[in-house]
Amino acid sequence: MAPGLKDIIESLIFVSLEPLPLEKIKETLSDHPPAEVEQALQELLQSTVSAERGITIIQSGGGYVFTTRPEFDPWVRRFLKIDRKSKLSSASLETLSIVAYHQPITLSEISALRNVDSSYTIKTLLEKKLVKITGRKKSPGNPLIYRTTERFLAYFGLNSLDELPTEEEIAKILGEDKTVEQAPKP
Amino acid sequence: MAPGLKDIIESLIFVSLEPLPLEKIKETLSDHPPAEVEQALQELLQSTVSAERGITIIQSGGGYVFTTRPEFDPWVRRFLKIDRKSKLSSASLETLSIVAYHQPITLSEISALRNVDSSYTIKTLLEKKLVKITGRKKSPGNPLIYRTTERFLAYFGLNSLDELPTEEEIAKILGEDKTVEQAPKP
Amino acid sequence: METSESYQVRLEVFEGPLDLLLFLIRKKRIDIHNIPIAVITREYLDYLGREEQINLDREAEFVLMAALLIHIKSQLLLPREQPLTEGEDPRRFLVDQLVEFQKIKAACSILKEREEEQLSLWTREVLPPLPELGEVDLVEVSLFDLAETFFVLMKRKEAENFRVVRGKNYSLEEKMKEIIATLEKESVLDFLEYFNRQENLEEAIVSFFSLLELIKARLVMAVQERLFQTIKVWLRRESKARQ
Repeated sequence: MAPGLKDIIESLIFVSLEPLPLEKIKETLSDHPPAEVEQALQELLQSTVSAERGITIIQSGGGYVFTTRPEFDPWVRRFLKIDRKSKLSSASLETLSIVAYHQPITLSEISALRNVDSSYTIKTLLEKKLVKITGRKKSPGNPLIYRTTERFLAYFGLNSLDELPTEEEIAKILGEDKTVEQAPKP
Repeated sequence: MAPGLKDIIESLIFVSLEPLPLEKIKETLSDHPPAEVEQALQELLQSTVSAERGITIIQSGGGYVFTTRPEFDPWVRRFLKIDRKSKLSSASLETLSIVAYHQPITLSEISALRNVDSSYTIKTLLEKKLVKITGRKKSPGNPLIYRTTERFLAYFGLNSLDELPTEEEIAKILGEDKTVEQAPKP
Repeated sequence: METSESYQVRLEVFEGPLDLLLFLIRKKRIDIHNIPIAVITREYLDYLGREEQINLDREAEFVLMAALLIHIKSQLLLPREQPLTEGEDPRRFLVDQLVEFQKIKAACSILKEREEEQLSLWTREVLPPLPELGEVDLVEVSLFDLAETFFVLMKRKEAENFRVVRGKNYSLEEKMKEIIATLEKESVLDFLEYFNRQENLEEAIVSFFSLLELIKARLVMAVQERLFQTIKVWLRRESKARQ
């Protein structure tokens, strides 16, 4: 492996504000064999994670990005004078999951699944760039269709839509609910 | 020294929007004796510098800040260029939207609409194959006329230009909030 | 209409009718595939009466669901010659909807945990100044600064007493394109150095006016790190000039 390749990759990940995909690293380091780049990246990740320092590199949103380690959250918040990062409202989360699992989807389909008019929520999600309009459906009225964005993935620390909770995970949660509820039965 | 103090400081320097002055570190870590904080900072600096990795901490502008090591500048620059190239600038997006909605259109018509000479942005869009030249206008000077491409449609998930969002649709998505906000105004 | 306040303040209320129905089904330990419509309708209407538990912005939707429940109940009460087959069950549509919604809610609870984890990780909001590319404390220069620099330069050029080559026409438009192309390639251009590269005075003057045009059109930005230092020219990232 070329000396310093690992360090070059570290500097690239550092200057990228968004998660840096492997492809872009390879493109930038096109004068090195892709396999070498990949190996250097792996070494970098290993050494960064095992160093257990204040900052680390995580894989999220289909790329690599520097973040602080979770245990330092209280100090970071104290320093930035931020009480709490605002979370998505349950309406937003619900709408977002529907888009994630049913994409491409139209607004009226979302509203039908929730049984609730979702135009305001979808607007909020558009503004947060967690969903995007990607075209129109071939159906009467040609309604706009929505999909989740890269930012959506990064927001939940997912690398692709394949990493969304699976049927089994969902079934497990539903099953647990049942056992809890059935517990008091004689 | 409290364990992890060094790592806490590292995370603070990392998230700080500006070079982080020692005073501010002490302020955030006020439950630790200032001398300990200073010692931890020194240790952090030493270990970061001696690690000779891709990123390092320097003292600049009255505080401490993470930067990439200067010897990686050539790669960082190469990366930033690639990164920038793959994104549409807001100027390009503006020009593209004008072509999309006003096609067929000439360069001088675009420039007139944007109040800006758009020859450079149209060139970028031609390179990205999002617009194409489709002939000349039968008017003085016979200027070239531009249209969007098939790739443009694919990029935005459209089947035809008729499917571009209409003014009313955009107003409906984005405007509703405005009326709510403007309502209380005198 | 959902409003941001309504769901921030009332986190524990039922966002929509399906929320409430699911809650009742669980509370009563009802099999979602075989809902006793009469019981659930009564419970539902009960909750609707206690307004504080529902999101009032959604009142119409809650009422609509009540109407649907009553309609289903009436259908089930209709005397029939033959028992209903599964496909004809008037509850079918509602059950399908509830089953799907229940899955979404479960997925939400998993995503909520992931959100929590991610929120404790902090990334940077801005890039630190990058070496060389860094725009630390740059000041935008006025046309006056630019002109002053230019004339100082011209004097120097004259002193060099170089031969003026005639015969080539330098157009403003070509020059503007050339400057932009150079900036595209090199990202930053040193004003003095660029002028020194020009073949002759005429070309230098055309270059100067091209630069003025580009600045006027807000396509490029001229900056000076400190007064009386060389001026650097950058492409404006967002070259728009809105009125």
